[in-house]
Formats: sequence, C-alpha cells, structure tokens
Amino acid sequence: MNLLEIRELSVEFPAGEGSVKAVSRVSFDIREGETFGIIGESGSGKSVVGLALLRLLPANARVSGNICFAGKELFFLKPSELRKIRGKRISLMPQNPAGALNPALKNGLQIGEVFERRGIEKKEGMKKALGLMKKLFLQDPEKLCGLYPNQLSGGMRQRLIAAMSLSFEPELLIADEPTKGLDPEARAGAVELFTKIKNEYGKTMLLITHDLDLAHEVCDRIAVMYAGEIVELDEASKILHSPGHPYTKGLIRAHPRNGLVPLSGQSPSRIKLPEGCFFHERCRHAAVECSRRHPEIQNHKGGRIRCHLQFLQ
Amino acid sequence: MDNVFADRFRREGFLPQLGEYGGEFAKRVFQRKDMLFALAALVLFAGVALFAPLLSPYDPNAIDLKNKNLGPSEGHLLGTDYLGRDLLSRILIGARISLSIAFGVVLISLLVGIAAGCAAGYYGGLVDECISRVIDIFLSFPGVIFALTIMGVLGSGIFNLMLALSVVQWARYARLMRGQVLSLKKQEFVLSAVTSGAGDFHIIRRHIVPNAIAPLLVLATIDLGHVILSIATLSFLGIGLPADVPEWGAMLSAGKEFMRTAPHQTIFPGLAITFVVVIFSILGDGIRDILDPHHEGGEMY
Amino acid sequence: MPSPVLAVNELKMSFGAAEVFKNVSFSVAPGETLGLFGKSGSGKTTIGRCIVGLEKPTDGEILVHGKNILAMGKKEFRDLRPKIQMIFQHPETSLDPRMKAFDSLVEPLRVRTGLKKAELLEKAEKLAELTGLRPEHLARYPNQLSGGEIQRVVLARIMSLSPDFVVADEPTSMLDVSVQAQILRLMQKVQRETGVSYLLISHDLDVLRKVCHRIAYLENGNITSIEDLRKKEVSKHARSRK
Amino acid sequence: MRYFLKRFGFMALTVFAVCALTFFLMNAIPGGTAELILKHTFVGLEESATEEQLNQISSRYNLDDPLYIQFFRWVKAAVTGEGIGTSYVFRKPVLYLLALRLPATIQLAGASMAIAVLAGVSLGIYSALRENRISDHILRVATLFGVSMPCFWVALLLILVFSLKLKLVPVAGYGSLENLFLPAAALSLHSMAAVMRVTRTSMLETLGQEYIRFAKAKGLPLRKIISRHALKNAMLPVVTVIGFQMGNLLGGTIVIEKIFAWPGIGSLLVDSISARDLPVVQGCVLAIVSMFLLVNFLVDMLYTHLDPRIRYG
Repeated sequence: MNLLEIRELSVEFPAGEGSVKAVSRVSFDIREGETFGIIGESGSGKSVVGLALLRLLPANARVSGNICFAGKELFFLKPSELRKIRGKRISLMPQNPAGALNPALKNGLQIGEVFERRGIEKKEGMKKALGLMKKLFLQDPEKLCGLYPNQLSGGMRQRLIAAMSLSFEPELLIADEPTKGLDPEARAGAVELFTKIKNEYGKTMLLITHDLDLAHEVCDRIAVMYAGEIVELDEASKILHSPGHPYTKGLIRAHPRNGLVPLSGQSPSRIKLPEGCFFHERCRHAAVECSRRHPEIQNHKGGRIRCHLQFLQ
Repeated sequence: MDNVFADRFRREGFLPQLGEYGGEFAKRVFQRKDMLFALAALVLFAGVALFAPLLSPYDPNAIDLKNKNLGPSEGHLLGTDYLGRDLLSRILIGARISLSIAFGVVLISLLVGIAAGCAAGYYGGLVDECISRVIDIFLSFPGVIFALTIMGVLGSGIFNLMLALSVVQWARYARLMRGQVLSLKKQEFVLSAVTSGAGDFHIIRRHIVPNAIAPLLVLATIDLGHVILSIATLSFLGIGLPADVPEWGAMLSAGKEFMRTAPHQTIFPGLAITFVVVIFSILGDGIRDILDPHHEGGEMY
Repeated sequence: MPSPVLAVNELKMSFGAAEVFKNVSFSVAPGETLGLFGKSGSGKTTIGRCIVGLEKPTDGEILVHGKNILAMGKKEFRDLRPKIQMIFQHPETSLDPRMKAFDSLVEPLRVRTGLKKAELLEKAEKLAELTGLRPEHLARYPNQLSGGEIQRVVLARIMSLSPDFVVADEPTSMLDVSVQAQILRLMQKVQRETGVSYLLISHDLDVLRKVCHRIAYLENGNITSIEDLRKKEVSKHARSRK
Repeated sequence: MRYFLKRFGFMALTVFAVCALTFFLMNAIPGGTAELILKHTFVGLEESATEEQLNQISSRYNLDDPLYIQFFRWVKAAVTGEGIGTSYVFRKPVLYLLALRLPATIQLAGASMAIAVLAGVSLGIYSALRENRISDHILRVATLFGVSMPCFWVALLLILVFSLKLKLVPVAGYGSLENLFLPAAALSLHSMAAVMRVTRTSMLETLGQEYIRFAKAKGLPLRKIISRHALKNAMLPVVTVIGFQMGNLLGGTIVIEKIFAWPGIGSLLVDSISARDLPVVQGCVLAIVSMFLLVNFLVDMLYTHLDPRIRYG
C-alpha cells in the first residue's frame, strides 16, 4: 500500500533570463511503514523535494506534477486543509535543529505546546512529552524542560526536535539532512536515534541525506538523485552494494572506506544542463548515445535506473 | 520573506551568483524604481547646488524692504522673506551650503572612523581598549547637544560647524568599522594572508577595508540626511552659521516670527530639508538591500 | 629516519584554568603525511594554528628544520613563514570575496617578490596545471566557484610559496563525498611531485586511514598513540608525564 | 554582580569624562570669565568696570587658579554633595535651577517616548503582518517622511494647523495637558517612525525564521505564533533602537522646548550657551548625559531579560 505517490514532480526557480531546474520529473512511491531514502550531493535537489511535499517552497518557485498522500492530491488542497496535514499527518524534521527551536522560550513550553491544540490537558501533555523524551535517549527530561535551547548540545537539540515531531503522531516523518553539521559522535547518536524511531514506532519515513552510512543503516529503499533527477531507485542494500548507475558507483567508490576513488568533474550548471545524459561528461563508460539522447528512467533488475548503458551492455 | 530559502539555494548553487561587483550593483540599482527616482532627484539636487548662483533668479542677499513677506507670485515664485529677499534664490543657495557641509562632515567622520576602527579591531589589546572607551564616551552623548556645546565654544561658521559635527559623528563609524574588522580578522582568507607573510598594512588595505566598507557606506549615505538635519537644527537655534548665510534651518527660524501672516516662509525651507533627507534615506536603504541580501528591506518608494 | 621537517615538543595550551591540550609531541618527516585525529573541541585546530604561528601556545616547542619558531625574532619568523602553510576548513571564506581567483592565487608572490604581470601569469599557469584548475576558473570570483575549486585555488596559492610543510585543517569536511576524494587525491599527487609534508587534521578516521602515513590520536588533550599505517601495527606512544 | 559594578564604573567614568570635556571646552572660549560675570552683574555699566572690580570677581570665584584646579574643586564639590556651582546669570545654585527645570523635560521626553514606543511598535507589527498590502505601503512611506522631517519644522506646522488655523490648543506654554499635546507630538514623530521601521523589519525577519515555520508545523494558531514565538524575539532590536532614540529625543527637546517656551533643561542649556553661563551648561550636560546613560542601562537590563542567550551564554 502506497502512502505517498509522487508523479513527475518538477520545480524551477526563475533566475535572471533563464531558470534553475532544481528538480525535474521526479517520480517515486513510499510504501506504508518503510523508510525511504533520497541520497545525493549538495545541489542535487533532494531537499527541494522534501519542501515541495509540504508546499513549503518560496513563492517564486514553479512547481508541476502530482503528489498524492493517502489518496489526497496535495497540490489541490486548500490552505486550511493543508494546515491540517502539515505537522499532524506529515511532519518535517528541519535541517537545522538549532534554528527550529525558539531561542527565547524554554524547551518545556515548546514541546508542551504541541499538545495544546489537540485538547489535551497541559499536565497530561507534559507527561506524554516527558515519556517521549525519555524514550529518545534524552536523560533527565524534567531538567531539560527548564532550560533554554541554547543550553543544549547539537545532538540534544536534534532529539528534542525529533521528540516534538513524533509527538504529532504523524503518518509520515520527513527528516531533512539530519546529520549535516554534526560531529562524528552526534552523528552516531543520530543513526541510533533513527534506527530506534524506525524499529519502535514503525513510522513511515522519508530520509533526505548525503550521508551514505546513515542511509545504509536506516533505509529500506533508496533513490539516488543527480542534477535534479532520480538516476537510480532500488532496495537500499542493492544500491549500496551493487549499484547499477555509473554515478551511484562513482559516489560509493569515492567514499573513503570504499577506496576514495575520485569522480572526475563536478555537477553540471542547473541553468544550462548538458545535452543528452546529465552525467555523460563525468562518466567513464559514456558512449556516443549518451551525449545525444537524454535517457529515460526504466525498470531494470527489480529497480529503476536512468542510463543507456544498462541496455547496451 | 523566506530568505532562509534564498540563502540555502544560493549556497547550493541554484540562484545566480553575484557577478562582477560593480556591474551587478549598477544593474540592481536600475531594477529598483525607488532608487532610480532617488538617484535622479539627487543628481538634480546636486546640479542645482552646483549651479545655484546661475539658476537663482535674484541675489539671495539682496534686501528689498518694499517687497517683504510677499506670498508666492510670478515675480517671486516662492515669495520673499521678512527683508524682502527672494526665497527661491535663498533655498537654492541653501542647498549648496547644506550639501557641501554634509559631504564634508561625512567624509571626515568616515575617514577618521575607518582609521580608528581599523586600529582598534586589528591590533586589539590595549589599543582596542583605549579606542573603544573613547568611542563609548563619544556615543554616550546625545549628538545634537554635543555639537551645540562645541559650537558654543567655537562660535558660528562653516568650518566650525563641520568640525563640531565631525567630532560627533566619527564614533559611530569607528564602532561599526571595529566590529567589521573583528569579524573579518578571524576569516580564513585574512589568516592565510597572514601566514603567507603579508604585512599588516597590505592586509588592511587589500583585504580588510574593501570587505568592511559596505555597511559604512550605507551608514554614510543615511548619515548625509542626518547631518543635514543637524545643521538645520543648530542654525534654527541660531548657533550654526552666521545670520546672513542662507541656510534652511536659519530661514525657518526667521520665518517662524511671521507664521501668522506669511506661513510660506516656514513651509518651503522645511520642504527642502525633508526632500533631501528622504532622498538619502531611500538611497541608503536601497544600497543596504542590494549589498546585504539577508537584510529584509524591500522597496521604499 | 631523515631529520624531521617539523617537530612539536610538549606543546601546551590553556585559557585561564581551562587546559585545552598538553604534552602534545610529534614529528613529521619530509614527504610524509601525518594525520591528527580528534573529536570536535579537542583542540586539534588550535594545534594546527599554533604551528603556522596564528596562535601562541602556553608552553612547548615547535621546531621547523630544528629551529624553534616560538623563540624566533619577528624578522627571522617572517622569512620562515612561507615554508609552513595552512589550508582551512571552510572554503567559502578561504578566498577574499572581492578578489578574482587569479589575484588571490598570485597574492603571496606579489607580496614577496617583485614579479611582473607576465611572469605572474606564467607562474599561475603552472600552478593551475599542478592543481587541475582551468584558466577560466582563475577569472572568476570565489562565489562563482564550487567548494572543491576553491580548495584547489587555495592549494595552488600555497604551493606558490613552495612550502616544506602544510597544515590541512579538515580541508574536505565541508565538501561532497565525490569532491572530497578529488581533493585528497590531488593533495597526494602534489606531495609526490613536490615532496611537501602534510599534517592532516580530521575527525574522519576513514579519511585519515586512506591517505596518511601515520595517525596521531588526540584524546582528552593528550596524544595517546601514534599509529604507523606503513608498518600496520600500533606502537604505543609513551606518555611523558612529569 | 561584577557586571553591575563594571557597568556603573563605566557610567561614572563617562560622566566624569564628559564633564571634564565640557569644562575645558567652555573655558577655552576667548574672553575671560571674570568679564562675563561682570557683564551680567552690572548690566549696561560694563564700560565703567574697573580693573579692581575684575580682580575682586576673579578672587571671589577663584578664577585665577589654573583650570585643572578649578575643575578639581568643582568635582570635589559635586561628589561631596555641596552642589555643582552657581549660575553667573541667575545667581542661583545650579542644582536649584536643574531641580526647577528637570521635571518639565522628563515630562516631555517621557510622554514622547511613550507615544513613540506604543504607536511605533503596534503600527510596526501591523505593517509587518500586512506586508505588501496597501496599508503597509502607506505606513512605510509615512515612516520614510517621519524620519526625514526635522522635528522643529513639524512643530511649526503643528502650531500653524492646530493653534493658528483651528485654534484647538494654545501656541505655547507649560502646565496643562493641552500644552503637552503639540510638543510631545512633534518630538515623538521621528522616534515613532524609527521604532516602527525597526519593528516591521525585525518582525518580518523573525517570521521568516525556521522556528516560526516549525511552530506552524506544530499546528499552532497564527495568533499564538505571533504572540508567543515571534513577538519576544522581534522585540530585541526594537529595544536597542529605543535606547538609541532616547539620545535623539533628548537632542530634540532642545529645539522643541525653545519653540513651545517649555521650561525644561533643553532651553536652559541653549540660553546658557549663548550667555556663556558655564556652571549651568556644565550642570545641564551632566543631567542630560546621566539621563541618557540611565535609560540605556535600563534598556540593557530589559534586553538581557528578553534574551536568554545572553543570560545563559
């Protein structure tokens, strides 16, 4: 059963005379109860997908395509209906936990107010919040509630945000770059945290990350994005152990543990994308075909892949 | 509103980057109609100030007691004052005086402020401690009152007025510059200039000042308006310039005695002051918005 | 073992009562890469900055070619400076935003030598070739360059001084995985061609394992061990406590 | 506690430095102080004054001592509470004159500050919430003129309209509420516009923060988001500007008091400067600087109270 279906999602931002194609024709489904990962390097458009899901993009963005959540077309919803979905049925764990907490208010108030709207008594709400915080490895939650956000460490802030996001009891949790800017220890903590959320709550999750280790630990299925497109989509273990697309291969082999083999060149300009395959200039296997025709995404060995070569080989 | 997004997209390379600094800046200026308007008005005003002696229909100091306190008419477009002097001519000449004093004051305070701020921020330690204390003391004194006291000592006159106002203004530039230098000093490109063996003077001249100057220029633009207001205030109190110099504030002060019968003498000079200050406010805000995309300002019209 | 380019003896740093690190000792041979591993806040960046003279340690010795830079006169130190260079963590602030990449690249040469524009161009071309930069990159401002390109410019700029020793402070932690590999491999290539030594500071043990000859572990303000990856065995470094 | 000591120490140092500065500046005026006093004592008979009389005055006021000794004597008297000199013109203790005039200035400045803050903050918030609507545009143009019009001109226009044409309030005078109306309005306009501008900008900036987006995601009603999350943070820059505007207000009182014949310190200062009544100038400067420092001290306290990041840095 698919909880979320995205079809042909494109996002463009006007820039000078042209426009920046941040996301082009992205389609994927998220099944209920699974953890779906989008991995890609900076500028691949992965975060834009997450924001587009909740219609949180800036006003000048030109969005097209369909997003269907639990049978509802998100793009056709009225703002009032959208508000009912945001935060309650789909919640977004923001990229930067430091920015998502109000520096002038105590932590307790900020987590407690989540329950305010649902007609839950303040005391009972706090109890629930405290229980949740304890579950997410936050020690001594009562004391934390009396502190201000800037008195917490980065990892603690992230857990607090996670506790808040989960207390909405959303059907879908979107986590945008949860390990960005964290030091290795906090990163390990985050991996632990997401494994726990996945195992204990069984939530459907969309994990947007550049961190292959995190994706490997937590995700069931992974979509790899490059230059605004999905280039490969498959089971997590298959993608990370036997990738099919040359970009995915390069990305994985560039990881220090897998050999630190550099991928030559860099991602193309998003205003003027190259002819043919967006990756052909960096691809070691590039054939004549690759520089002429843009490949479509196709089924391949149970997954989906966007490459001419799979069929040439 | 969502500058958080804009910032992130810029960083991730979605948005176009600022190109060559000068060209891009000019382009942005021309995209904003409020700044275009202000720029045009400023050019007009500067032109008027430069060619005031040629443009003014009468000698601004020619006394004509037979035609005193006249309202606006064909002969005198803006009327005459209590000594029968042509108001339009006096306002035109007044533009010249106000603008030149204001530019002088801002230039002096800018230079002194940059020097003091650089010294305090770059060298730190005891130098910083001393300069910062002096800055604090100068800033703990309401500006106009300070200038007033100094003018009381020096006596009226254009040079004295410039001196008094510069003494008041420099500390704000120095404080701003110091803050800028302190944050720049920690940036990697300055550190790498240090490790590559460049001297202090080279680093200040090539790296610190060019990168620190933008907010000071914004302040300077807005300050031009403030200084013009201060000049007018002091002259209004009879302390700024000698009585026969046609200055807007002094004209207002003289005109207020005849407010019942000849209100134009108070209205027109005040309008002139407001107009100039509005121009500098728009320009200052506009420059800040263009230079600093994080600051949410928007057009001011 | 050849005489070390750099030797650090019993380096100690404290702010007031708070001790950041003490008993930090290691040495780096010519053409060698020493990794310095530590958690965030362990003071590893401060050690790097002390070595290039951006900060003054509370106590200890930093010997470059056997001479203690902390006991040097201003003049003598200034002459030595080009020999010890640093690459910083954040590419976005590593180049002056108001200077084109070319000007940033040749700035050290301009300051130290009286070379003419044509000679500078020639030098810049060689350095660009060494670091895999294309001429059009040099005509751009830093905000038109990607993080990886900036780190290349920084490396080229540093190599223009032909240093003996480079401190690289997390040079790739802000970069994407694929670019990180490019930059680290480039640094290795430059090392092979010029014989420069590196102190590579990182919190990513995988990276250090891949590119370093030896790794020093900084824990709780002490160097607890130095691992020689060429020997594939860990030799416990004697903790010298007085 | 140490902070307070340091702070008060610095305030004392500033007051001392400012007094020293004015003292030496005023004594640098060409023309001896003795002649000045003489002029005020024998009005119309200055010409007939003899050398002997001059000497007599000099020795009575100890004018023959070096300047620094005179200054030292003044400081000693001020610190021991003996008083801060006697006016040459009014032949009254300066403290007495200040006590007479201070209430009027405090009344005027206080009323103006209250108007500026109340109206400025509420209009600023209103303007921010209606960003880019018609009412916002009108208010922004109004603020632009508000900060650009000289306050004495505004005062004259107000007199012209409300006193001379409409005959609603008296032209000048002191004592009743209707006397306060025009001067307070004229004086507060500039600060009101400045406060409003900052409020609007800072409110908009706060509303763009990630924690506001997260609060929206929590499903809080807009009213609560503004009152609980936005307002406190948005007020920080406003508080700073209020302290800053106090200087502007005090500067403005000089002209406004002059125009409306308001018996405050401002007009006393201007008159004393023209008459070169050194002890009074000194006293006025002392009073104004102390007021300014005190207000800024209060503002800083308020700031610290509002921003937990400073309290628990």
